[in-house]
Amino acid sequence: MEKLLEVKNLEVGFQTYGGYVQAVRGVSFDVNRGETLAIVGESGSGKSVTTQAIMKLIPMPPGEIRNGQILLDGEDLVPKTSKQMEKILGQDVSMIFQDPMTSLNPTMRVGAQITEVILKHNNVSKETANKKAIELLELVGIPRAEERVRQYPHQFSGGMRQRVMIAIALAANPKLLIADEPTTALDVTIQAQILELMKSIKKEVGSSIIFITHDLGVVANVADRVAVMYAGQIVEIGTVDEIFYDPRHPYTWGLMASMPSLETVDEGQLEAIPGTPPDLTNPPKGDAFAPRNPYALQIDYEEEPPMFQVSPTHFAKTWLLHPEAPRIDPPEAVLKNRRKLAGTFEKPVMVMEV
Amino acid sequence: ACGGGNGGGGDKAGGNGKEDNKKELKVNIKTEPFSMHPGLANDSTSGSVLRNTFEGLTRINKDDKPENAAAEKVDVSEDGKVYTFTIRDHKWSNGDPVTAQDFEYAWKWALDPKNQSQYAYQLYYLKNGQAANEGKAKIEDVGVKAKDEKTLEVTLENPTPYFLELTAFYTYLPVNSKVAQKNPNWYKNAGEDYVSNGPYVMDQWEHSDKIVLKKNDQYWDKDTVKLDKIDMLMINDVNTELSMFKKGELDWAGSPFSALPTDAMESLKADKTLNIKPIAGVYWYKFNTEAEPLNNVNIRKALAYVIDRKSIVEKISKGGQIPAMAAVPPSMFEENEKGYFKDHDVKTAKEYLEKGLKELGLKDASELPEITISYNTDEAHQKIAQAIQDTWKKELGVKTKLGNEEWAVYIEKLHSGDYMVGRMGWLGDFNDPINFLELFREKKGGNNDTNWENPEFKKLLVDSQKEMDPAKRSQMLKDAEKIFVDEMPVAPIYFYTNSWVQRDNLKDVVMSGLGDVQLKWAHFE
Amino acid sequence: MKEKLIEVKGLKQYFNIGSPNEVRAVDDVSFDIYKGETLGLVGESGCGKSTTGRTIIRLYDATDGEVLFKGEDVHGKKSKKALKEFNRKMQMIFQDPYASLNPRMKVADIIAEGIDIHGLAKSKKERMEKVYKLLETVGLNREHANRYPHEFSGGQRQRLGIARALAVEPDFIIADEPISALDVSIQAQVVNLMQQLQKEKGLTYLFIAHDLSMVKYISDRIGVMYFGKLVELAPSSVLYQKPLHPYTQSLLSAIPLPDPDYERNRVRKTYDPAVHNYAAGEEVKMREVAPGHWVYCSEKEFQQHKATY
Amino acid sequence: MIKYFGKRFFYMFLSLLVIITATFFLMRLAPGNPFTSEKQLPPEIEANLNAHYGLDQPWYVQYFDYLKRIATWDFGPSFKYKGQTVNDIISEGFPVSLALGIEAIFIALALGVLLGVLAALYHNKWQDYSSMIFAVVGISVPSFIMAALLQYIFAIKLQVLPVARWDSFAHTILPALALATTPLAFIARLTRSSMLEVLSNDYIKTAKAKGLSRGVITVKHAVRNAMMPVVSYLGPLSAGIITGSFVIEKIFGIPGLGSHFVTSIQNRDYTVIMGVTVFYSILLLLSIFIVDIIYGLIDPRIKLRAHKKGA
Amino acid sequence: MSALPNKKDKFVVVGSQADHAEKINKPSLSFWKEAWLHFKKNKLAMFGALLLIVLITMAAIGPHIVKYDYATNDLMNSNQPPSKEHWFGTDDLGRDVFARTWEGARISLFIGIAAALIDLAIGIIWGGIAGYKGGRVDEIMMRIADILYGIPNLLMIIILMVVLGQGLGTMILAMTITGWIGMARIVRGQVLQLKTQEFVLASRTLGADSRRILFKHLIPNSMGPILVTLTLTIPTAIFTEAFLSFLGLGLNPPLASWGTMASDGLPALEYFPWRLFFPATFICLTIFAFNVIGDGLRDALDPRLRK
Ligand SMILES: Nc1ncnc2c1ncn2[C@@H]1O[C@H](COP(=O)(O)OP(=O)(O)OP(=O)(O)O)[C@@H](O)[C@H]1O
Ligand SMILES: Nc1ncnc2c1ncn2[C@@H]1O[C@H](COP(=O)(O)OP(=O)(O)OP(=O)(O)O)[C@@H](O)[C@H]1O
Ligand SMILES: [Mg+2]
Ligand SMILES: [Mg+2]
Repeated sequence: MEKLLEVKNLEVGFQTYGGYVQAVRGVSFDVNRGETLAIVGESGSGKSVTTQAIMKLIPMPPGEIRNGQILLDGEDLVPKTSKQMEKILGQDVSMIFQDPMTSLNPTMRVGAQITEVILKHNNVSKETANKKAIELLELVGIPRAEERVRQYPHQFSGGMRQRVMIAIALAANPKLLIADEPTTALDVTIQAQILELMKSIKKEVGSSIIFITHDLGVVANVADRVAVMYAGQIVEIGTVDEIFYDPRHPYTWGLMASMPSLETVDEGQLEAIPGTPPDLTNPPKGDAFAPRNPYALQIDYEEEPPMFQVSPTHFAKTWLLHPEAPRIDPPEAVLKNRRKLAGTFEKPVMVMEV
Repeated sequence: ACGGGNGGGGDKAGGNGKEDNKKELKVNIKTEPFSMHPGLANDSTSGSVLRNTFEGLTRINKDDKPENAAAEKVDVSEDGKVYTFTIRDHKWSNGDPVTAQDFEYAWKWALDPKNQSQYAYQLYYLKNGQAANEGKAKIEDVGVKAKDEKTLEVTLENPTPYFLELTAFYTYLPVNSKVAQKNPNWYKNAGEDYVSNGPYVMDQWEHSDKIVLKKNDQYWDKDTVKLDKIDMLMINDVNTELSMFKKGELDWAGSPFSALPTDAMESLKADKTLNIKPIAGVYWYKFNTEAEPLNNVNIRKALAYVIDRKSIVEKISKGGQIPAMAAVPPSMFEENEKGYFKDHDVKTAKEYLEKGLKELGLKDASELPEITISYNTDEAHQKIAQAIQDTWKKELGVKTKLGNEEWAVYIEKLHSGDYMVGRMGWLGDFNDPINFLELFREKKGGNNDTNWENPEFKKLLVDSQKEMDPAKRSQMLKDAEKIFVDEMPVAPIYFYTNSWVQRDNLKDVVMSGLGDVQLKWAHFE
Repeated sequence: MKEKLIEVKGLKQYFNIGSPNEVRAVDDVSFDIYKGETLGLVGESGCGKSTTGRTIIRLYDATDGEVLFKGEDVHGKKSKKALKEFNRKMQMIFQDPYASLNPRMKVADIIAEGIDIHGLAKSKKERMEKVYKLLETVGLNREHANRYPHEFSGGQRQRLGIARALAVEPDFIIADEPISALDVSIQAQVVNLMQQLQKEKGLTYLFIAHDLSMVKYISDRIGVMYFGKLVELAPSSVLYQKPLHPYTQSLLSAIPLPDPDYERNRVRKTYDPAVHNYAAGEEVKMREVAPGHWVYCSEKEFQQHKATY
Repeated sequence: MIKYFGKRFFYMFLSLLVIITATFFLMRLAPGNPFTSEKQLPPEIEANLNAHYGLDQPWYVQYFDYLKRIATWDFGPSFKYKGQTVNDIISEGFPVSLALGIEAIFIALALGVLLGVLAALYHNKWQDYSSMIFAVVGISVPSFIMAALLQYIFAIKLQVLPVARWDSFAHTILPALALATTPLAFIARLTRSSMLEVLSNDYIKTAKAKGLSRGVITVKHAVRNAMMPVVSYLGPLSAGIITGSFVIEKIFGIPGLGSHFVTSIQNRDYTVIMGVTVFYSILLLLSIFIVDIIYGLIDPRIKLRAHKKGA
Repeated sequence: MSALPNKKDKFVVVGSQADHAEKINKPSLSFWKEAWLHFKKNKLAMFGALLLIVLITMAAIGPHIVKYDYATNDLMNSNQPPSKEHWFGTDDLGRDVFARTWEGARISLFIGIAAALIDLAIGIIWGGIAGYKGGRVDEIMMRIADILYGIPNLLMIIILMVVLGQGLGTMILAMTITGWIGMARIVRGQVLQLKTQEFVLASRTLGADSRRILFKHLIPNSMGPILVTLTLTIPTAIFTEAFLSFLGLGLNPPLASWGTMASDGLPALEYFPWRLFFPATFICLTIFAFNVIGDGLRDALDPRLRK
């Protein structure tokens, strides 16, 4: 598979009154053409910042991309000016935001908000753009699109607005679509519709998608690969099966275990992850997750773990995979689903980079 | 700053000077006149315009004396009660001849109660004038009669020695009866129906903005009139006015149309551009002679004597005003320039104070009730009040407080006697001392305000009215004034002056002793 | 039979009555809550779950119907004192942990607000003791008493909200989506705490949520709401195994589960209210298909359900 | 919609009635009367005058007579300016004030929005600081001082513009500037803060993500949405400005309506006071109404409906 | 892998540090402390605050540090330019402008603060009740405010000054008679927004009465906008006072306020500029100070802008 996006050792920080927030601390991953990468993780773990860095939408100041490369089709976006980014945004990369209620300009007709992108990136006439906008609305399943283009966002329901957002994102046939919690604000039935829509569109248009969510159910539904973030780092990344059926990082375990599944009948307690996320103004020494990790090793408190590779596609950043680490079984809830997956290495291999 | 301002003005003036005979005059009359109907006008602004657009029976000439104008000839009866005017052969601006009927019509119109003339009382000298105006007599019975086209017979209530002065006053101006009867609204705007018989006619009247006069081709003495056009602007702010003058946008700034900013006086004096002329007017402090402790004449005298008038006129009003130690302006009684007592006479004042205190049974001035000095809202009044307050406190130890009211409130307060000490300015309507004494004739007289009354004083005034010998009459009035100053129901502060600046080459603007200006003879050199 | 703590009978809550945009947020809903149980309430956004909860606790005055708490009408006329007493016995936990704590008050004052209002502490010291105890009950410590809400994480805040509710020692707690705004990893903390408290203090919960897996986990019985109406009510496992109302079925089929294989094969059912095809005049109401399993249906549907149960 | 307008007009009418009533009685409470002059009128004359203008009638008769007259848009004669009616005064003064006001509003709006937008776009940079210092200085200088200073500098010292009066376009520049300063500064600040708020909205992020240029985002997405507070400020402001400013008119000798506000009260020219007040209030109420309509035009979310009046 | 040093002993499970996990590391910052931190960063606002402190200090001590009294005339020394004797020169009655300036500062600041506080009190009560009660009550109360707002402000002030006579009290009354409306609207808007917030509902479910909710929850949380409005009301009042002085409706002399001094000095601009310069400068500086402080507060108190 061909790599569309490569993020290498990305570091993003914010200068705030409380100090310097190291929001993203050395994140590396890649996205292949036509695939969906889901990013999960706690609130504040740096999911949005990572993706906004890709689009260079981080407000600078107070933000800054301190380090790293963002290669889109081999071209580094980091040094680009905002003028140069204009050509890429909307055209090569586009984005859908969490809250459909506020992401559309309330005083502009829906149609105009779509045609705007088309006109910016394609050399077409207004009528063509209009036609395209109607087509797009039809594509995302909005009935009576010819009338709807002339309406304002407040005349649309939440789910419809999110569809409009998707239409906008798709308007210039982007290679990469970033969806930052596109369904969190919607209720389940509408969420299901939007997810289905995105999957079908991916098939049709062939874009790659980065999908941010903290709902593991959604991840299981949409993702080809999953990256788990914690405290500004990717702690585990692998295919969706690898993450769900053979997770290796204790934080991923915690996530899995804290969710009851519909089948769970037992009346026992849920496995909660105790404590609160670390303060990113001065991240703890060693493994940031250690203080909340029931399986934390002594070394976790002293040294940051390296990345270990468990399969060609599966990496995890925990000392537990070190050959010298004691063998530890994941919690019951994870064990229950664990499968032996093809391609898993005999022994994890320590790597420096993904 | 002064030099620069002057330089700017000079440049412009020079520029204007080049066109040899400039025929346009620009003055500022400050505000919209209340009315351009001679019978309705009741303010000096209206007067300033009317005086130049209409021709009365007489006109105050360059020597400050009434001379025949619309009247060619005046005959006075033996008893001084019947005046017969022969109207000059001349025309209204629309070509109609000016007739005796026009005068009769105008005066009766003003006296007719249904016409609401606020200045109708100026015509009360006519026989039955007051009665008619109050609805107690028929208008037909008023003592004015057009014997024929050219003869006007006027019968007076009393012999009035200054009647010819009065006929120059604007309430006595004629109105074209033909036009006025046809169009009762003739006076509301400039236009065809706004006809007058004076040196100029009103060409344009943009309310609250400007009035434009142009030379009247029908004027009987039109050869004397040199100016073609007079712009009378209405700019309320005196600083703006002066700035415009300095920049050459006006040819005249200051009195009588408007005023000069006091703060500018020193610099104007230094440039020697300031003109000053005493006029018939006095600025005084009225005492409410029924209010404790002002009911005591010695206290009143103490307060009056101690005032430092020289400082006030030199440092506050700055317009060359004359310290007033008498009631009647020096333009009428020359010797009043010195007055009846010494200015800022602290020693005498203290003596009077002692005496007054004793009479009141008080030991010390600090025991006197606090005196409130009232004035109507105005910077100059306020400053003078502060200065007097300061002097009273410093020299006499009298406690005072200031209270100001807006004009309409203030005047009512004064008229109703609801005050202790209050400032007032009094300007003569005609050139006669009676103007300044008459108002104190009766306690209940509308403008007395002081609650002061003196039978002797009253008798002298009443008698003077009938006295046909000017010298005797003058003496009687002087005697009255003496009583007045002795009783001190008012403390005179200063006699008014007109102060103004004008283009150097503007000549023959005639200013009467009353301070009025006539532009009939005005011209640029 | 268990003791009924709450009886909701024909509850209606309309907004903007009489105006063109009248909203029938709750439209003739009836159910009971037994002492010591947790009743879950699910449904899509805007179906009236919160309104039901808020009307029960008197934040809104019911348009119609009644709510009995221990047999006493909540909405009936009451003296101030009785009202206060009632306010003590019934409490609420809110959805948004950020909006539900007054940002200008210290944690101690937030938690003690109920204590102050009801005069439950005789001295300052006793008040603080209570606050400390409550903080410890919800797994926080005394030092937190002097801090401000914004210094806490979402999960901690939600626990503060619980502590505040517990301060007046209520019998019944309405939890309006207490975990929807929280991270998955934190949700469990709160749910665990709520369950633990229920056991310890014998609390009764009305648990509102749209995350069905969590609802199922915590509830004894579940009610499903659709457009202001309760359409199905059943013990939780029964509801998941035998959903009868088509809307319940659709809702269940829409929930994504954290299992990729399951997700790949999931078929979503859509709900179209037209399927009922109710005839005019047909009486549609809650009927008990099986013991404890109520469905909103017509007589015809009822027979069908019974037949296939 | 019709119901909405009906209700709005009813409230406007009610407000107007209250305003008229309040002014009517306040005015009568004020000591002094229109006929006071330095030389007191004989009482008979004064009574006569009072009778002529109906001032001798009981208050309720006067009040209802006045209401009746206003209903026919007849404000009556001026008590002071003989021969002029209040309608005359308004119809002569208002066009001048209106022209000056429009010029000032134009200046204030154009420059104010420009400064505000600049400041917001360059938040916390020198552009922001200098615009805001400019704005604060504009707000800090009382208009009478500003007017006098402008006049002094440009007309007297530099001699580039006329000192005063209302003649050519050159004459309008200084007064319009003086009149515009304060609103300009207010608009700049309003624009800035509402721009900042708008810029932090998600849809601006969306627009950026579309690859739109900064200019397009600013103009098409931000400014329009940021105009709401400006529009609502503009309503009452324009009513105030187009009816003239006493200060500016006095200092620049402009024959506008503004000077009548103050002088009519000082003159106790009852009919003029009432007329000017009613006229101003109508303008004010209308402008507030128009603002609400403009609101609806700018923001399609706001529906003009009878039962939900925008706060 | 072999690069790894032997750390065998480190690879033992020690588990989580639950204690540590619930700890809040950041120092406790109250809302106001944090706001202060933000405010401090705003140089302009800090400058304004400093300026205000200086002005207030001078108002307190200024009149005492010169030997001249603000009211004593000295006609012989009128209109003296600034000198060693008279630091700010003298006015046309020879009074020391320095002494008058600081005496005027007292009055102007007093007027400003008094008017603002009265606005605050009425505004909070009116707006708070209207917003909290809502519905009919709100409609009626706001209608009344609207109508008052419709009355031309200036006209009202002038008429009041005329009816009641001039003076400090009347002036403050005249300013506040419609001045509170702005505040009431702000408070109402805030209350409307806040009253549906969950923390208010929480308080209601706890049985709190309206008073408690209004004064414990709603008003404290509206403090930001209220404070900002307050800092902007003060300059408005100072301004209005100056304007009234210009109309000749100012205070009774010899009392000095900056407004009366400035309008006194205005005609002297060309000749004795110091008479205008000092009061005008201090009016501007004060208004400037309050404005930048207000702006600073707005930024510091608005969590949205703070983020
Ligand atoms: N503009 C900013 N200024 C300062 N800090 C910021 C800014 N934006 C983000 N951060 C910080 O960066 C960190 C990561 O934030 P981010 O928004 O990426 O989290 P997230 O994983 O998307 O969380 P969520 O699930 O809540 O959206 C957080 O600690 C946040 O406080
Ligand atoms: N105070 C109110 N005034 C008018 N309408 C209201 C009010 N409160 C709620 N509604 C309406 O009542 C309906 C039900 O709202 P409710 O908040 O109970 O839904 P919900 O099921 O809790 O939804 P969510 O899952 O989004 O919280 C909605 O359509 C809502 O718009
Ligand atoms: Mg995010
Ligand atoms: Mg809800």
